Amino acid sequence: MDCKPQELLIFTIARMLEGIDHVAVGVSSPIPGSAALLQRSLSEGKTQVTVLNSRNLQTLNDGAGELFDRAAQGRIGAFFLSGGQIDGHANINLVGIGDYPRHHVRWSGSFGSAMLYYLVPRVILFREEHTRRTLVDQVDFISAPGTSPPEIHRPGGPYALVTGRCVFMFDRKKAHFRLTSIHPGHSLDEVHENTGFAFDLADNIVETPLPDAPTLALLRGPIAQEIADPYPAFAHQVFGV
Amino acid sequence: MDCKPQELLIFTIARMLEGIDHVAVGVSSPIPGSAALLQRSLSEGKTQVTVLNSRNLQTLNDGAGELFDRAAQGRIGAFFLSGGQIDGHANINLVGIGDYPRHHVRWSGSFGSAMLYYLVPRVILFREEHTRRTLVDQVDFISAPGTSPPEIHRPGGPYALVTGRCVFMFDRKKAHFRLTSIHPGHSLDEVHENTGFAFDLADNIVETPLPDAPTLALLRGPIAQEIADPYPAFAHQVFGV
Amino acid sequence: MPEISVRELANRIPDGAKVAIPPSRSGVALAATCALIDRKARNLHLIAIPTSGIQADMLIGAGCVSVMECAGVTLDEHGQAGRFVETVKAGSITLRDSTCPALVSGLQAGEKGIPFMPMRGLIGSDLLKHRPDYKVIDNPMSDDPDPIVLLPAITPDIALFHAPLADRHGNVWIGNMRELMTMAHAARQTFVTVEEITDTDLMRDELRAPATIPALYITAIAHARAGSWPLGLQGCHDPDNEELARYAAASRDAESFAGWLARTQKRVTV
Amino acid sequence: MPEISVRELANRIPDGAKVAIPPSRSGVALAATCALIDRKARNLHLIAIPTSGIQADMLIGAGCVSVMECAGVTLDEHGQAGRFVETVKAGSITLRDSTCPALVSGLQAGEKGIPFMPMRGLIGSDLLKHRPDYKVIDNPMSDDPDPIVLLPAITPDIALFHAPLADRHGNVWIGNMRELMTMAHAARQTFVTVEEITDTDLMRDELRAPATIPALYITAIAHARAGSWPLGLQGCHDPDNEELARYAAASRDAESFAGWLARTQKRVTV
Repeated sequence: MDCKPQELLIFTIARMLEGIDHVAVGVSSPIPGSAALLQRSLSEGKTQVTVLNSRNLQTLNDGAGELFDRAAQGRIGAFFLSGGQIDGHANINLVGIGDYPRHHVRWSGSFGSAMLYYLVPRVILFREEHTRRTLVDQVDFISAPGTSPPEIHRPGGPYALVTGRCVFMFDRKKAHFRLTSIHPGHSLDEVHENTGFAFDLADNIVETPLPDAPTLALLRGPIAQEIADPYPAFAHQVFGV
Repeated sequence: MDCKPQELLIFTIARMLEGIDHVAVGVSSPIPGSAALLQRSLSEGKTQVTVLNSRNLQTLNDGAGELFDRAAQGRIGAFFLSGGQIDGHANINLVGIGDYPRHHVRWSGSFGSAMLYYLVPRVILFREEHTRRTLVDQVDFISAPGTSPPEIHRPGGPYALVTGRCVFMFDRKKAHFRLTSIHPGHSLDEVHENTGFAFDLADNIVETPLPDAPTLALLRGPIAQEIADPYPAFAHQVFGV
Repeated sequence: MPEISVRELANRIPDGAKVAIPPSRSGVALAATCALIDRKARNLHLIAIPTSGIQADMLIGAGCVSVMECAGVTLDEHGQAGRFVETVKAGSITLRDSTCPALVSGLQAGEKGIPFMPMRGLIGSDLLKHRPDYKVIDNPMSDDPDPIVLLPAITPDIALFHAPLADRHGNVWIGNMRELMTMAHAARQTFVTVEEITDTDLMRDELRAPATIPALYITAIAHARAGSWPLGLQGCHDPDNEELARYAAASRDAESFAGWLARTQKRVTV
Repeated sequence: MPEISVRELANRIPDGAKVAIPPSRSGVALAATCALIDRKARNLHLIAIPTSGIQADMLIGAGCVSVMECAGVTLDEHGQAGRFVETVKAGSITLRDSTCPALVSGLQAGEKGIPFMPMRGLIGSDLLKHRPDYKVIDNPMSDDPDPIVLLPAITPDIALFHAPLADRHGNVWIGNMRELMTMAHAARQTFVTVEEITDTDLMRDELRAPATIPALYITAIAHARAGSWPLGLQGCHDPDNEELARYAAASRDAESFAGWLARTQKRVTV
């Protein structure tokens, strides 16, 4: 069975959610959302999932603050963030390029990152575009820092960075990424060439594993239907539903 | 028409609520509650009333904190407090007599007084029993103080003290009560004899005015019906409804 | 959703737990309270949000409570809470007196996972003198001196209450009793008794969903019809004022209280 | 309850007002927004609770806004908010960038009448560097060093939103959009457009009352069917995604935006 790049990413992220009680998925996150739903199914419902702005995949009913309260209560085990820029210390920039506030490129804004990145134990950074434009040596604006000094209350932070080319795991003590797997069809040279920050190499860099046939069938069947609730266009484009 | 003592108290308190947009009435307050409803009627609805623990006279639906939030938002113009002891500086004691915590007399507790007394502009103290036991020189425990130093944020505080014998107005600058009216059938000597704190005398101490016949009819008719919602036993006992 | 018996629910509230309980008008789990007394619960730290009545009085009278945190314990129109008053006077429980909005704000801080919440008032009150955990700071937002009280977050081990309706997924409908939502959010575990259990998914019911606590916050539910008797439950049943008056009379001394309790334990199915 | 026209409602929001607006999924008053643009409102200080989309973009594009306080402005799946981005890059509005929970917490402080609310996070972010009104203190509840951010209370002059249903008394039913309740509590005045007005008293309707904003908090209501078009309204109508895509395309330059606005102003009855 031929596995699409999006399917590989979904499977890769889903494997990072093992053992998590409750995963929350923010806006504009169809691939992480699919991954969370896949993990929910693989765990037979042990992993609970909340997908923002869905009809049937969310349980928030106490206003715009409830998601953040849940994170602060320690009820959210994993969350996803991205960045217009992400740097080698896992700092993320959702604001713009150039000098604040008159950036020459301006994005939407920092949303919940400047709180969730600190409080959710396992934050998975996801950015499909893996170029020197997105993965930079130093972000122009820190929406949320990758690490904090020890006196800062920070039970959470970055766990991994998943891109269209590879997977980096994050070492919080060293504040450094470590390349652990490269997606099929991509190479270490290509990763080096397209990454603007320095990173470590795992002792044993593997090819990112593909989902097996039953998992792929699960993904293309029930999960595709579920993700069509918040992301109909994505479900149509990737899974044809 | 013969005016009952409770009716006089209701009318007396109602007159103190003139011009108030929103009056809140706490628990165990049938006479202040009746006064608020009378003023609502006399003002043709300009004075709004919230009576805690009623079915139809309250509009709280955001939890146990909403009343206090409203007070802090400046939405409540008048409120009522009482005290097991009230002293000459308008300090109130809702906790007990003797040394805390092993009082020899213990009451229910301070409820919302330690916040509402500071924030509601016109707090009317009401204690029907006017004796040296209730009106004391100094309370044994300050549930909430009558006045605060100037650096304390305190837009609210005591306005008057209404008892079964008389009306005292409170002078916040002097932190002192001033006797302004004595109820029919009571005397200045009697007030002196039964008051445990020193107080000033108004230049012109009057007899507390009785309600006129239409007001009394209003009270015994529609207001009696309304107060039977939160206080059925009181409405039955005083108004026979 | 684990649906359990009232007895099992009481068994899962351990001795020494910090238990948040609602005011007398907001879904008091009295059948579960009887079961707690029956299982001889000990050293409970009760936190009234923000006041209590017969529930705290019963638990105190039965020797289940070591710490009582509240803005008031009263039997309302039925008078004083006799066991509370006697026990406080005897000094045999630790009392943490406060004021209603401080308990609510502390719980909201717990809900928000923040260490404290500021509140106006309290300064100059003897309540503050006896609460070393309440701190006074100078408001950092003000240019002028502006002392303000900070209340520590309240994070109950357990929230315990009675509600009108739950569904098979474990969602609980609370109507207007919004404080129950805050309690469930702030507590580590939430145990609920309910009048009824429905097959409808309450979170998908447009009219009930906004007043429904999502199953995520609920640890377990027990079915207990009239589970707040003799107190009432908004929209379900009125208080049994005759029984409450009998309780108020009985609570005045230990012996009458014991008699009332024995009769009631027999009557309340757990 | 004063029931007024959408035009009159817009007239009562003065130039320079601090106006709180909800996120794109929660009752955005777009008919009223058109009326605001039509009356040439100026120098509005918009506070998104906590993000905005087409509403802020339209008001910014039409020159109505001088200060924008938000955690993000986006047209979601339709892409960037073109007028917002261009105006920020041109430096012609004052931007107060923040993060979602900070805006919600600030509003909750406004609701509670307290001067500030603490929040975890933010320290080490450049957001904090550009917000001198956010203060860092050492947590007074902690024995160890524990820096924490204090957010000043947000007290909007006006809350503006669209809801499914109001009654003749001025009570407004908001369903699951609870942030609208907080907005109404915190704001000095609250203006609401609604899909429908009912003769039933919503506060006496057991099922709707828990999700109803009491009339006490509502300044005025205007009837505006499809008043959030082209955005949707939970339980009432879906977003008009084709029109939103047209808007997203138009918002990329000033001229197309002006064209879209002219067409829309004609279509939206105010």
